[in-house]
Amino acid sequence: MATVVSPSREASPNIPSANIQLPAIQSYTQVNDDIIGTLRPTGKWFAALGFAILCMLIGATAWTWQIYMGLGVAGYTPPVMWGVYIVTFVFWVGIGHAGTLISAILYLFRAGFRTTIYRCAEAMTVFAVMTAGLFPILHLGRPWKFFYLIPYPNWRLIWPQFKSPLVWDVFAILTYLTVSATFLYIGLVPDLAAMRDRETHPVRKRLYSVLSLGWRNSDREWRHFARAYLFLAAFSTPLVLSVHSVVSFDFAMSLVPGWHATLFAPYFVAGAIFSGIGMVFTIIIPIRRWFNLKRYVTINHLDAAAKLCLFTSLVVGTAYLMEFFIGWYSGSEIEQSYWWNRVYGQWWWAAWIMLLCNCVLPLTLFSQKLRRNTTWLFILSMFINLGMWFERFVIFEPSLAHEFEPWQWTAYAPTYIDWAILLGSFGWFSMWFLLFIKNLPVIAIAEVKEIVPPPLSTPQPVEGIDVSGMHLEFEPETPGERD
Amino acid sequence: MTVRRKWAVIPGLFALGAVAVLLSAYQGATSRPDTIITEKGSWGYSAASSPQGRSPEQPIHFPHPTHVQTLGMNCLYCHYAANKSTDPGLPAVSTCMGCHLVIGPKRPAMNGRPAFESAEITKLQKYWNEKKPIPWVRIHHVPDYVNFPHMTHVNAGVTCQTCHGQVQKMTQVYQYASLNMGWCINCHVGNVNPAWKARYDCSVCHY
Amino acid sequence: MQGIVGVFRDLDSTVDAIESLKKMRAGDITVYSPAPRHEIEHIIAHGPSPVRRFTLIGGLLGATFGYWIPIWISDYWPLVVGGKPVPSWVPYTIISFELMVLIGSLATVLGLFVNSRFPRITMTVGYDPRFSDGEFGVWVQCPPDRQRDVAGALQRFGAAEVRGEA
Amino acid sequence: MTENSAPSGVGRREFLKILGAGSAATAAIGCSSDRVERLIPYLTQPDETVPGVSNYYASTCRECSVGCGVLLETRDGRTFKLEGNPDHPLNRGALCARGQASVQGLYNPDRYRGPMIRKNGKLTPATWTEALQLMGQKLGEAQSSGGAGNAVFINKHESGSFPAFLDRWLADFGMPAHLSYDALADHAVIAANRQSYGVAWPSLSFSAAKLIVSIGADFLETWGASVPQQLDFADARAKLEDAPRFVYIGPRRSLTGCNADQWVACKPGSELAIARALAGGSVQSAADASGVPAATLEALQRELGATKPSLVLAGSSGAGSMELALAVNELNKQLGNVGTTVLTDQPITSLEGIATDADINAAVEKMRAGQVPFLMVRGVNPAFTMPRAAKVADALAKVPFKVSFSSYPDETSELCDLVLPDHHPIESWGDAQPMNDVISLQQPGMDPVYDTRQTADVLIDLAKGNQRTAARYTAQNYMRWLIDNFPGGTTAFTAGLQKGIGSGSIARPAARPASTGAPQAPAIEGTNGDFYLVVYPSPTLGDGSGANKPWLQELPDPVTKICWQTWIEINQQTARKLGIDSGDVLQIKTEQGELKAPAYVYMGIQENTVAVAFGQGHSAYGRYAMGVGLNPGDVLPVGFDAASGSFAWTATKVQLTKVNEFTPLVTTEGSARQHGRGIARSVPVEELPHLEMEQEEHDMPGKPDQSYLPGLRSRMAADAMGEIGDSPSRVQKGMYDPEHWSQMAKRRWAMTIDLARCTGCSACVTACYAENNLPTVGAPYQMVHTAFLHGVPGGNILKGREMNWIRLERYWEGGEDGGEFEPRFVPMLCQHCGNAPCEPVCPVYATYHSPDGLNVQVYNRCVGTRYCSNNCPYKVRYFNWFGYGEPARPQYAWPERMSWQLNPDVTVRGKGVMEKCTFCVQRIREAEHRAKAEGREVRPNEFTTSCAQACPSRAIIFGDAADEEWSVARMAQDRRAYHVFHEQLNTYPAVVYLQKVTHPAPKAAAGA
Repeated sequence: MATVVSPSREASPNIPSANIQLPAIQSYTQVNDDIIGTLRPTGKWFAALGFAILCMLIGATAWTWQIYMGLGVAGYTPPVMWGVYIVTFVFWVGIGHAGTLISAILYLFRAGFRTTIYRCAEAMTVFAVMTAGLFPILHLGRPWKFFYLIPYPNWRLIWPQFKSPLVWDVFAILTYLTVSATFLYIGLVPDLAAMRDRETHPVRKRLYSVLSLGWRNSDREWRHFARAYLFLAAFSTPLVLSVHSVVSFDFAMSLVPGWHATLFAPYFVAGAIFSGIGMVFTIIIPIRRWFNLKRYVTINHLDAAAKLCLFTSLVVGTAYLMEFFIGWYSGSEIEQSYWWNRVYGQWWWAAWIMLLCNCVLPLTLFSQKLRRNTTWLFILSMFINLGMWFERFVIFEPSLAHEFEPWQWTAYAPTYIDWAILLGSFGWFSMWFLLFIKNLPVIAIAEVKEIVPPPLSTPQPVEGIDVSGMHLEFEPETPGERD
Repeated sequence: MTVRRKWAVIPGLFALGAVAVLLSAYQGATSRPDTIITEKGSWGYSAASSPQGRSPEQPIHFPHPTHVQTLGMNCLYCHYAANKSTDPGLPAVSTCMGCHLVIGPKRPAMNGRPAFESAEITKLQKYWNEKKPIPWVRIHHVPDYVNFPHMTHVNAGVTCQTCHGQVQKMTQVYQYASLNMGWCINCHVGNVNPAWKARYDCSVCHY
Repeated sequence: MQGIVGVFRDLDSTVDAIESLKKMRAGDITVYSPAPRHEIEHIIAHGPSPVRRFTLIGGLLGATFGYWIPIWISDYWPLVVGGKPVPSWVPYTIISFELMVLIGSLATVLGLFVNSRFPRITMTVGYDPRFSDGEFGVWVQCPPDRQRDVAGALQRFGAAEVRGEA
Repeated sequence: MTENSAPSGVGRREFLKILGAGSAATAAIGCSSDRVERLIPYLTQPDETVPGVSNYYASTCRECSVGCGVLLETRDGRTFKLEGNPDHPLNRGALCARGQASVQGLYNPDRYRGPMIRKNGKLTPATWTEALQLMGQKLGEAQSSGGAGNAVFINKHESGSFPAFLDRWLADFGMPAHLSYDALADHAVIAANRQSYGVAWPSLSFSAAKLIVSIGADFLETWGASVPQQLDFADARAKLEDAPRFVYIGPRRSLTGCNADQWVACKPGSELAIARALAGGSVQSAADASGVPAATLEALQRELGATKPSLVLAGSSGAGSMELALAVNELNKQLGNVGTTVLTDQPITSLEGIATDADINAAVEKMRAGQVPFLMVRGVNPAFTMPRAAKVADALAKVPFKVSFSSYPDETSELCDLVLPDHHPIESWGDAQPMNDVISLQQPGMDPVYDTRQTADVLIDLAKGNQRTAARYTAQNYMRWLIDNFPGGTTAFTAGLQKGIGSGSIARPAARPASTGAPQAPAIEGTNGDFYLVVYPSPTLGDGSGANKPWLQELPDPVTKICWQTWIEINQQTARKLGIDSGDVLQIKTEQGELKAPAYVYMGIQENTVAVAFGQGHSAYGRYAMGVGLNPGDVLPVGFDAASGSFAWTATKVQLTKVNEFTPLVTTEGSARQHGRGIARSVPVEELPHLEMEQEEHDMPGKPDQSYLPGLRSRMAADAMGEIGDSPSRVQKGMYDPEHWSQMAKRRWAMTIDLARCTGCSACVTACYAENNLPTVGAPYQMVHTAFLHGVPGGNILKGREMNWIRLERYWEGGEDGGEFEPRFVPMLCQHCGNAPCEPVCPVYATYHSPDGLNVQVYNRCVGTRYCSNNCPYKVRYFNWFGYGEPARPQYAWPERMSWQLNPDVTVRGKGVMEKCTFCVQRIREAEHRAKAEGREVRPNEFTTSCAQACPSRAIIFGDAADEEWSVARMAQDRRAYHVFHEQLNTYPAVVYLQKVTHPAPKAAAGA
């Protein structure tokens, strides 16, 4: 028998280590069977899609009405010039961040538990940013003039004003959308090839071949692919941090009391990742249940993600405390009065919802029992989504309502138009996501194959063949999954 | 071979996309050039400059050449306010009748041209007798948010033809310039005639 | 072009086969695998991928462009806002950064396309759908006179199927 | 992408469409929705007009009886703005809010389009021939039947030739002299003045006084000739150290009271006792009667005795007000103020000859008795201004034939059988005599908007049509009649028209004997109820005639800052006791009726008193007035001060109950407290000498140098242009370089606002609405199709969406615990910061800093991110939430003919764009163009902004701070100067405020 030189992991930085094993998966073929097998549309799925589209149409109708009548139909109450739309914008951008974190940053950090959940997360990112991108336009007084913000040679001989955080936003969001969409697509190519090779239906086969760019799993392709994938991940990592920092600049760069704080960039990024992981739970837990993918997305994966969630929650909590501390410590009456209004003013309850959902409830994740209880994780994720939406609300509205000029202090109340458009945004997001889960593999086939034991001629592992990391993060007799 | 063909396609797509974006942007940004819009098809563009080349039918087919070139009348005779007001001013019907009381529809033979009956002068007299003003159709229109003071331009020595074209040669007046912002700025910064350069601060025209 | 493709069920025998084929200088070898295996990569032993150059150049272009555009525009029609310097490079750093990431990433993708000849419409010879499923393939491009030896080698290492393609 | 939705709405160029001055044909085109833009030439060229260039016709304001001089700014056949006539001795260029809003009466969409005749029960349009023929016939009948002797003509009170002409005309038809009605006039004071001085209204010299004591006389609002009084009062206050101290005594602290240094709250009806006490009578009894601490009264008494000259004023509206007025006149005589501060030799003659309320009531009673066969009403609305208890409608029902000359469908004209709509004053000829030897001429600015006729002309035509009188009416119309009877004849008249002023005096109709037997109102103490009810005329709506003008409806009440609504003011402490909060609905009840309105908790009202403003609650009078607010007249008894015949507004106590409802107050007020943020600052007069020009302190490490560069220039902006500090070589200054050929950067437009002068009257606000095409947003019809508050008056203002580029903030200082409090007024507008926070956040350069120091807002560039507004610490940016400027939208703010008022120089903003104060940039550019055409520089103080021009306190000064020749440059150096928020935010505002100066009670008095 020929001996095979034992490969070293250093030699191949492009292949992520897999430190969470999938004991239930035995062969490559099984992976294809299981994952591509989930793609058969069902009646339930059509129902869900229909509902999502309905919600979206409600939002679209509201928007049409708003464009025709003017922004006045929304609940704006000067000086609260930025209302629910901007809140929702930041909410969705934040959601996106967890996706990139899991798919890119954890990739660089070789966190193996990302492998089976990153595809969903990345898709979530793309759709969330697509949703978020609507809101700045939606909130414009004259949305049809949006192109004024885009630098292009024009006959007016006048250009955007690059000192404005909003222009930074345009660049940041568009870059983020492009890059994460590319990242998602490149990761999909080998899987598309796998689907192409299984597909019998001529039209769909044709479609998949076009999408898979004629991928054929050759060693050269894998080489360039891995390299490109690595660089995209390397770009996405600072990008994801910068995008939400830029979003936070929209507020930190203004002089509104309660916004004008150096704390904002890290504060927003942490919040974003926190909210995103919440949304990942909301999405992944039902999927693994309905699609019967528990063998892939094991409880250990969720456990690891839950730890990340707990950590970011603690960061966010600290940020809240810091904000209030700054308000108190500044000694400035202006700072203190906005703070007071935030906690005891018109929207006091929103502030308490925020603290409860984002700081108190996540503390339960200190218990491993609850970390490994998918039902609880799902419920908690719902609270986190709610809490993070209200966090943005609490940061923006009370501050605007309580600025320097007491004569212009006011109260703010959204109208049903605002709510309809918020609903529409969820409909829009869900529509894309539902289309995604039934048309593209929700788990990265190729990457899973990397961590399942390769087929070998001899039953037991041959010396020198790396059957991908037997060193476990969880001792074998961890308490089992409760669901 | 097939691969090369593919290569041609990709940048082509990018280029197409870019062009589409620019075109759509121009569409919004400026008036639609080179479209002749007759009165019937036109719209009340309160916010966009009127389109270049537009040449609507007028209620009376007023021949500028006859009056300016043949008779040598000055623009300011009829557009009497152009040098003292933001509005150039339109001739009152009485101004027309000042001459056309005498010069009736019956035009005698003159240097080669046979005598004829002028339908236009008849129309004019009809308006006058009915004491109705003539509903001229506006051709040159800058948006409402643009303040164009005629007198400062005229007094600065900018000729009427600079913006309105050779009206004295137009049997039917059409819009000569594009009237879009770049066109204004280009002259204000002195590219057309250094002597004409003027303040190019936004608030000079937009308020 | 013509050659021999061998279909393998196991990773180790694939690796062995490649090794021996390289020894016998059988010709240009292409390995198809359902997932990237660094064992194979190690055996094939190509140099580092040139994609990184695309990335570098793209990133640099983006960064420069991101500074140049706003500065040029500020001086093109100087308007003072909030008493800030007309061309103020600090905020423009953000533009520069974003464009670096954007153009850098797109260049990376371009690099991937160029280097692995994407997109490709016609499946090249020697490919088999099983390679995206569970099995490994070894495609050896070699003149007819050597095909016999190569086929022999492949079979010797336990290829489930060996076929010549032309 | 279409541009058709850029800020457009009604364009300036709508005016070009309607060049042809006012002929019906062109008017039709002007309002046509024809998509083809038409250019309509004149038929015949009017000689004195140039299209696009304004003409100013001097005329006279007829909104109240006083008769200020105005200039009608007219262009292309449209009068679109009223400004005070600077040459007029009475108002010296100033004009109050109601005067400015007169133009909205002219173009009011609800005006009568033509004569109306009542056919089977309802008024139906008719032609003038029909109408006049009917009128002539009825007149004939009246003459022949002898009923003419009992006919009644109630005319809006006005001075000048018309009253005499009218009486003569009536006489010719055998009718008694007309009744000249003014619901706002203080008849008691007039009667008392006639008795004491022989004139109805001596002019008052506040600046000559050292102490002003006003016992309920609101001389800054509706009491007498408000504009001239305010001018003089402001001049007095501007004397700082030598300024008079001002004490206001009354149950309610009105706007005038808010300008007082001290407010003494007394029970209604106890004013007389106080006046007696001040005159040296028993302090104790006064104290008992009024609930004022005896010490306060003693101190006042002493101070009044010690300070000479002083000025004591009385304005009362209850039983026994004549007595009070007489007592005060006596007091003035005794203090030797007559001749020094009370100038009986220069009376306001326009207040002569007003019929008392009792006279009107007597006439109404006659009608009720069925003795009046023929009634004519012009310009007044007794059915609204008289209390419901007077049952005017029933009385009118008894009159066989009623003619109204009203221009608007008001409560009275709705009851009439024939409506012969009068011209609006801006369309009419006339004259007024505000002062001796001053004739203020009134000429039309434009052709009539609708098919109306001036009443005087109608009367002449009728007289001509009647064989008995025809011979005596030769003048072809009233204008000719005026000229013929004008002192000095045609030449003097035409000469006078140039300035709007002629000299000489006009024959006044003989004073008619005051009617007797008016029901004497009982003393208010006697009435039953638990709260005194004070009903006061609204400073903005006057006697309710302003209610159909959206500018006035939208103008917040200067004290309570409430608009589009009626509210009940109740004392803070009392409210606390009763658990009442602002907005809780209260019900007040009398024998006459009840009234349910939200409470406004106010420190400035006596604790046993509630107050309601009069002027709202119309049941007719057009879309802006109908169904808005309530009429306190519904709960008032019919009672008079028999001695003077003045109606007792403050006549009764009421039962007050808290209803379990809540109605939010339509107010523009956020927080009435400054929270120590130094927005409105004041300084006690004794500290004035130590006051230093605001010094920027550098105590904090790293704190930037916040001092201004010469000419109010911003350090930062200059730095940005590399003017100071190390100028980076590559910085491109462009037009910001003072040496640049455009010369723009040489100027820095700026404004000073003297809070010592400002009285908070809000005339500047309306002036801004008029000049800058600001939409009104509160009308009920504008609230349909919105997602909230469907059809609620002022709904948009509940949402804080008022569009007032300049607003008057009214802050309270102190008084939280019911003690003394100081009101402070501060006009807040765009500060045009040199270092504006709003600019750098705009992504599209829609707002930026222009070289001449303006913070420019380019509407057509704005995409509506509203970031600028978030970032504006002064909150002076306003957003077009709806298409207020787009005729197609239900929120359109200028329904048909209202749009003719739009200023052709200012873009009408469409929906979705931000707007704000521009420092009247259109006036700046217009002046620059004029100067350029004349080949010169803009002269110092050559022009000013609309607000500064209108301000009746002369508190606002505008100009170029970089040029010492302009007075603003000097004012900015004043020791009282300060800038709002500059220390905290480093914004370098171009608006400089001068601190208010307060005059606390003298120490001795305080000690007592």
